[in-house]
Amino acid sequence: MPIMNMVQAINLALKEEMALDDRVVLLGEDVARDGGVFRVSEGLLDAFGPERVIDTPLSESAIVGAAVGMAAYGLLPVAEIQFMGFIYPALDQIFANAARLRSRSRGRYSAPLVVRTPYGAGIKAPELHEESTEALFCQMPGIKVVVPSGPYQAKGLLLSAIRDPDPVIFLEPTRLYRMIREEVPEGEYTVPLGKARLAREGKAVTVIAWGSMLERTLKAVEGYDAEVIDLLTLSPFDEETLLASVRKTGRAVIVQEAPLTCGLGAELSATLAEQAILHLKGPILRVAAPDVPIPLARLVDHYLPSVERIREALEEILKY
Amino acid sequence: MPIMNMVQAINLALKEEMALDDRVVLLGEDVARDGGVFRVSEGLLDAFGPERVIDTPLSESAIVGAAVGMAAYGLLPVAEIQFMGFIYPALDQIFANAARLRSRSRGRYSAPLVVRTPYGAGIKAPELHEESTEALFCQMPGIKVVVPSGPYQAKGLLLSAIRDPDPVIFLEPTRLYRMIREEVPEGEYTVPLGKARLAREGKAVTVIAWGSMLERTLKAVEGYDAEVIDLLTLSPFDEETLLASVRKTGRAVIVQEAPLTCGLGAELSATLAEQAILHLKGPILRVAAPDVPIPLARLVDHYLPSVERIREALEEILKY
Amino acid sequence: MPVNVIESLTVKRLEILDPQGNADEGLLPPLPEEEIMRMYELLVLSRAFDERALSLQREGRIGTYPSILGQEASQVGSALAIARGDRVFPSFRETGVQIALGYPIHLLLQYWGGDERGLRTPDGLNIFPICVSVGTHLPHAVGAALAARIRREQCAVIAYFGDGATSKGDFHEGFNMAGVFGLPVVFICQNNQWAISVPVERQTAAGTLARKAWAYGFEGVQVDGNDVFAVYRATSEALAKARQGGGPTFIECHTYRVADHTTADDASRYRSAAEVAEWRKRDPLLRLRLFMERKGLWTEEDEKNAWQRARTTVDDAVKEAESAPPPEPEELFQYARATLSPRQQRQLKEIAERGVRNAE
Amino acid sequence: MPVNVIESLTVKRLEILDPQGNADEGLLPPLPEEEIMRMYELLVLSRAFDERALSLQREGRIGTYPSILGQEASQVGSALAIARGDRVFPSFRETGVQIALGYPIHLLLQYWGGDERGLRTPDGLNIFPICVSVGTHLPHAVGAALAARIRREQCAVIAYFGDGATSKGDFHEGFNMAGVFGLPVVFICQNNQWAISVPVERQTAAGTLARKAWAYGFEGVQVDGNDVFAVYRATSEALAKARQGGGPTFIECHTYRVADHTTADDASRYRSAAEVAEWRKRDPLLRLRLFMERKGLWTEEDEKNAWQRARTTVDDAVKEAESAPPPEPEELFQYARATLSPRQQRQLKEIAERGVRNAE
Ligand SMILES: Cc1ncc(C[n+]2csc(CCOP(=O)(O)OP(=O)(O)O)c2C)c(N)n1
Ligand SMILES: Cc1ncc(C[n+]2csc(CCOP(=O)(O)OP(=O)(O)O)c2C)c(N)n1
Ligand SMILES: [Mg+2]
Ligand SMILES: [Mg+2]
Repeated sequence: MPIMNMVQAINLALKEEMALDDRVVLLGEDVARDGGVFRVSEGLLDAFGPERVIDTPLSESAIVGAAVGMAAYGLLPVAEIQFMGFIYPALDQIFANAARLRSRSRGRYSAPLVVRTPYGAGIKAPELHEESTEALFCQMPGIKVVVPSGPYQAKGLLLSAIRDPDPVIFLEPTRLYRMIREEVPEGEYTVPLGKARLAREGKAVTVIAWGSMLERTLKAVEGYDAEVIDLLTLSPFDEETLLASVRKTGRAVIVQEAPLTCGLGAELSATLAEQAILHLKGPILRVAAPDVPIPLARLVDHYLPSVERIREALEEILKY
Repeated sequence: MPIMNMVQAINLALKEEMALDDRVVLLGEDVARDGGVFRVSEGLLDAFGPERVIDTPLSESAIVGAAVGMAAYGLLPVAEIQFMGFIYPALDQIFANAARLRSRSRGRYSAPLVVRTPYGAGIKAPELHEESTEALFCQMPGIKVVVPSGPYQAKGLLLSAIRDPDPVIFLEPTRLYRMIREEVPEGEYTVPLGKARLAREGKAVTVIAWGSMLERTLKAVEGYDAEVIDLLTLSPFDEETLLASVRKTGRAVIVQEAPLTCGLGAELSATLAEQAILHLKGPILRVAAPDVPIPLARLVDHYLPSVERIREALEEILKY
Repeated sequence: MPVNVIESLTVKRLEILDPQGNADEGLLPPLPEEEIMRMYELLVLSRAFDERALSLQREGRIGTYPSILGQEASQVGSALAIARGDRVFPSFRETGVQIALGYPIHLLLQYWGGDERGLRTPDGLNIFPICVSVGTHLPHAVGAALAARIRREQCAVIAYFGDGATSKGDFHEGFNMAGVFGLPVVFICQNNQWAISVPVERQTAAGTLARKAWAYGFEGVQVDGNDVFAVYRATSEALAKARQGGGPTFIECHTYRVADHTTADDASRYRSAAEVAEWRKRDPLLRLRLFMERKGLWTEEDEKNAWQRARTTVDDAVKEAESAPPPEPEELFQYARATLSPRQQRQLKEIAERGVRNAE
Repeated sequence: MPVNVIESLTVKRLEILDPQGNADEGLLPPLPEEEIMRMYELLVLSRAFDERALSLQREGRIGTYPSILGQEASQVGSALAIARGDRVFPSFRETGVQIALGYPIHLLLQYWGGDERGLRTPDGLNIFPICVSVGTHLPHAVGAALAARIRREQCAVIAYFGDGATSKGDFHEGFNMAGVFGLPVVFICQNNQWAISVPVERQTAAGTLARKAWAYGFEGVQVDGNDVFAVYRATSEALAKARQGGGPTFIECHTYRVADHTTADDASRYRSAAEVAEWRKRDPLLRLRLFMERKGLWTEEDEKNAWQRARTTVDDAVKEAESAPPPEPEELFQYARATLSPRQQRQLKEIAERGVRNAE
């Protein structure tokens, strides 16, 4: 089985799915000729031509808006937004339109599109290149939100996302793009949406993470009897797996890259506080970035949750 | 003391503050000639002229964007977005710019602006006229979010918001605009940002609500020994008051108009689960709308948290 | 600045039928007489619907409603140029377009009555749901046109919006993308001179809206929007050009919103009665009727009958709409997602049980 | 369609100094000789900075950097037309503007080195922080102009952006608002032909960018962006017009991005070496140097000295930037809000303590 990084795995997923289903079309800034600023769509223009791999003007709102119209009329568009910080101009199209087209048209139309975007910190880039505001999307009924944590998951989840009948926001942890290499099967396999993955079994504490925080979490739990859940789909998230694990371990730590307040960790914690509180031995801890705008490169290490901070949370919770 | 409704109280606040401080300027769609579609700015064009009460083109992004530039260069703009569902095109300006200008310029510039918008359901209006996506804003460090629950609070909070050195999103529960009438002093008084209000004292359970849900909550708790907290400022919210109350009562119910998942209720619950769990006798309950797009008028009663549903939550929590 | 002129651009205006019902025969579109009479009947039906909707609103039987009074020619004239396979993207003030295209009238009433079941376009009609968020549907139209091209479907796309919408970012991004890709889209702006209380001169400093198309590399044309022949002709030609690969066209229908913005508005707060009266004289129905009378196609009797038929049609639709059973709480969830999450399933169950309990 | 022309619009182009250094004396702006030499020195300083920044990036001493090579005349020429009280809104590729206006060079290096302390414009200079989110600063410029008018401040506002930015909704909404209110803003687009890998012909189907201004009711003019006199003259006139209440102007500087988009880009993937070579011949520095030589203002010796001075200035700035103490973790919170919330205070305390612990 070929060994590859996440960029290659995503590229492979796109290539295979485009070959399989001619409704799949890519669009975005610099995705065609240039192959995407991270080279995720490299080679696809040559393979599928300019009608299916489309360089657009610099118009995030119209990229997503056009994808809505394309999806409504028979295509399966995969739109790329160059960095997550540039998805904000498209939020209106996502929230007011993509997320509701099925509902607004009472099922006559739907928007089976994917919006892919590099996400998260740690690549030493200027402002708005390192956002992790995934929770914005998780509060919008009607869209799904997915974050792979490695190449294998990335390919399988992207195939599921493209095939999903509803809009999916597919967030690619930029820091992991070339960090992790692993075996990725060629040919078809999918990782289902809505299911978390037990990344590590344990009995003393449940640690929940996603995206690039999973990697840090796995480092941090070394030496602890910790169960680690890789969330994978953030919306709708896999309540069942979370609850089962926390009911077993009695302790929960949530690790999130985003600032603490109103991040997805809040929802996970609230869900546990609502449905598993009687099993809990202590507080539900969140390890998160502070409530400040994400800084530039030189301060980012102070900002991001570190292995050390995750360990401190483990130490603290294990006191209960 | 004059008795007035919330529309009148907000109008009064604007009028008084504009008279007091000539840096205060209103802008938005139909705010001048028409006095605003809810008549919130009625009479202000006549009082202060077209340079200070500005009808803009239909451009939400530029309304907020222009307010950023105005605020950076010496004015205190109060921008109106006609309905909360039309703030989505301005999210980029709010998230990527207003919320960060102080940080991006390392304090050289700031954005002391207010974005007012009618918010919430129950006025029988078409899609996007009844949104309650306040949590979107609460996760953005750098902006404040305020929701009055009645005329008195509305005036005092708006004055604080206009005087605040940072951007404030001021959400006006449309359903309450003309529902509640109460005494509102003329002349200056402020209600501080960041402080919740004890709307009712009690010992058996703490119920937290804001905006139009406060009114329902107060009805629902009749006959119960419930403490009711009116949050008023959603970001930064008043942790201290919440924690003190819940540590006292040992039970918490959060009532939110927005869909359950990733609403502000999640953060409140997570905060309690982190800092007060050892005082809790049972789960932290959330009463919220379901995770679906808000429907049109004929289904809205099925959608919104009702007095009955709040009571059921009280009954449930009191079993512990 | 004494320098070289490197570009010259012009904007044209099309007028065929004047307020007195005189037509420029050279420009008259080649419509059979029955088509002209059908056109008029649809104008009447649109107005009959509009009148009825306004009175239903006053009686509290539907919610807020935006009248199309005065804009019927822009709507019916353009709609009749649309072919079956074309894709239509309306804003919220296109009742006349919807009616002319055969959107069931009772569904319109259900929608304006606060029941989203009215938003489901019947199969076979390609009309997007009403778009309330001003201008956001223009990129959808562009995407639909891109899809048509990629899928080799011989159709055009048509999008409707108001003068206010021309100030929105999505207008710009959509127009620009249509221009860059040379897509088969016809953009129709009903410049009815007002966006709620903001007159078009405060919406933009451009002398015409039509000229805005040049900013995107395609042609914009102004038509007399109260002249059903001009609207029909311009739209037909633009759609034909689009279907033949000639790219997008922008049509500015110069018309007027005679009524309040919606039933929740009071236009007397911000505009003069004289201005409204002036525009009432340019009534789009009257001038077609005068034309037909002059041609011997139409009598007093025909007029009475046409109104009679229209009112009966609307009456029937009102009955149908009002006899629809109330929406069930399940309807909340039915189209939220293709498949409900476990959490949504729990919520549905709870709400459905409560509904039953309340009904008991 | 045989109809009436109701509008005719034209777009002009201004050129003064040709690639051989010949100037149209009738159009030459009335600049004293020292001013012309200062102009040239600033062009040299901008280029010296640019070269140095590129090599610092290669050495890993700063992060990703966007070169201005080839655009120096558009930047310096326009910047020199700006008066003290004017307000400047740059995008991310305006190093030449910043340098010409006196923004401290070491701060630029700190910023591109990943230290936000470089974003603090010194008091007295009215330059907004670099805007990374393409086009979002245009409405800010409009707001600043509105503020100036309301506060009766006699100044103009100038905003810079690229050809790619013309596709953004905020470009449109900002331009339109400036037109409606007739505000004192000068919009300068450096049309450097590329937005990363997208050539301007795929960015818009409009023949010029300048014509886009007509869509908003004000004038757009194209200038040869490699001609520092043309840029200077057009900008001066537009700023003067703005200050005198004449409203906005749009200036399209027709120029070229000779280098890669940024140091993270490889332009050879998407454009031909021949095209780049063609534009290298139109070097903006060279033509001013030739002009000065021809006028007897400039010698080989002057040239050497100018470069020497520029390099020394940049060297000093590099030293200053690199000797700045690293930012403290407290910096994260310092400008997050005017007053920290209790929660933020706790977070600050925790992070500061951790910082100290890690340092021990
Ligand atoms: C994005 C957005 N902002 C504001 C509104 C509120 N609103 C509804 S209609 C309207 C005016 C629209 O004017 P125009 O585009 O000219 O259409 P018309 O009403 O004249 O048909 C406004 C401001 C809205 N629906 N959407
Ligand atoms: C809203 C937004 N989308 C995408 C990007 C990524 N990006 C940075 S520069 C650039 C191209 C800008 O082109 P242009 O406006 O012509 O300016 P230039 O780089 O040529 O100076 C893109 C797409 C961004 N910074 N902001
Ligand atoms: Mg209008
Ligand atoms: Mg460019």
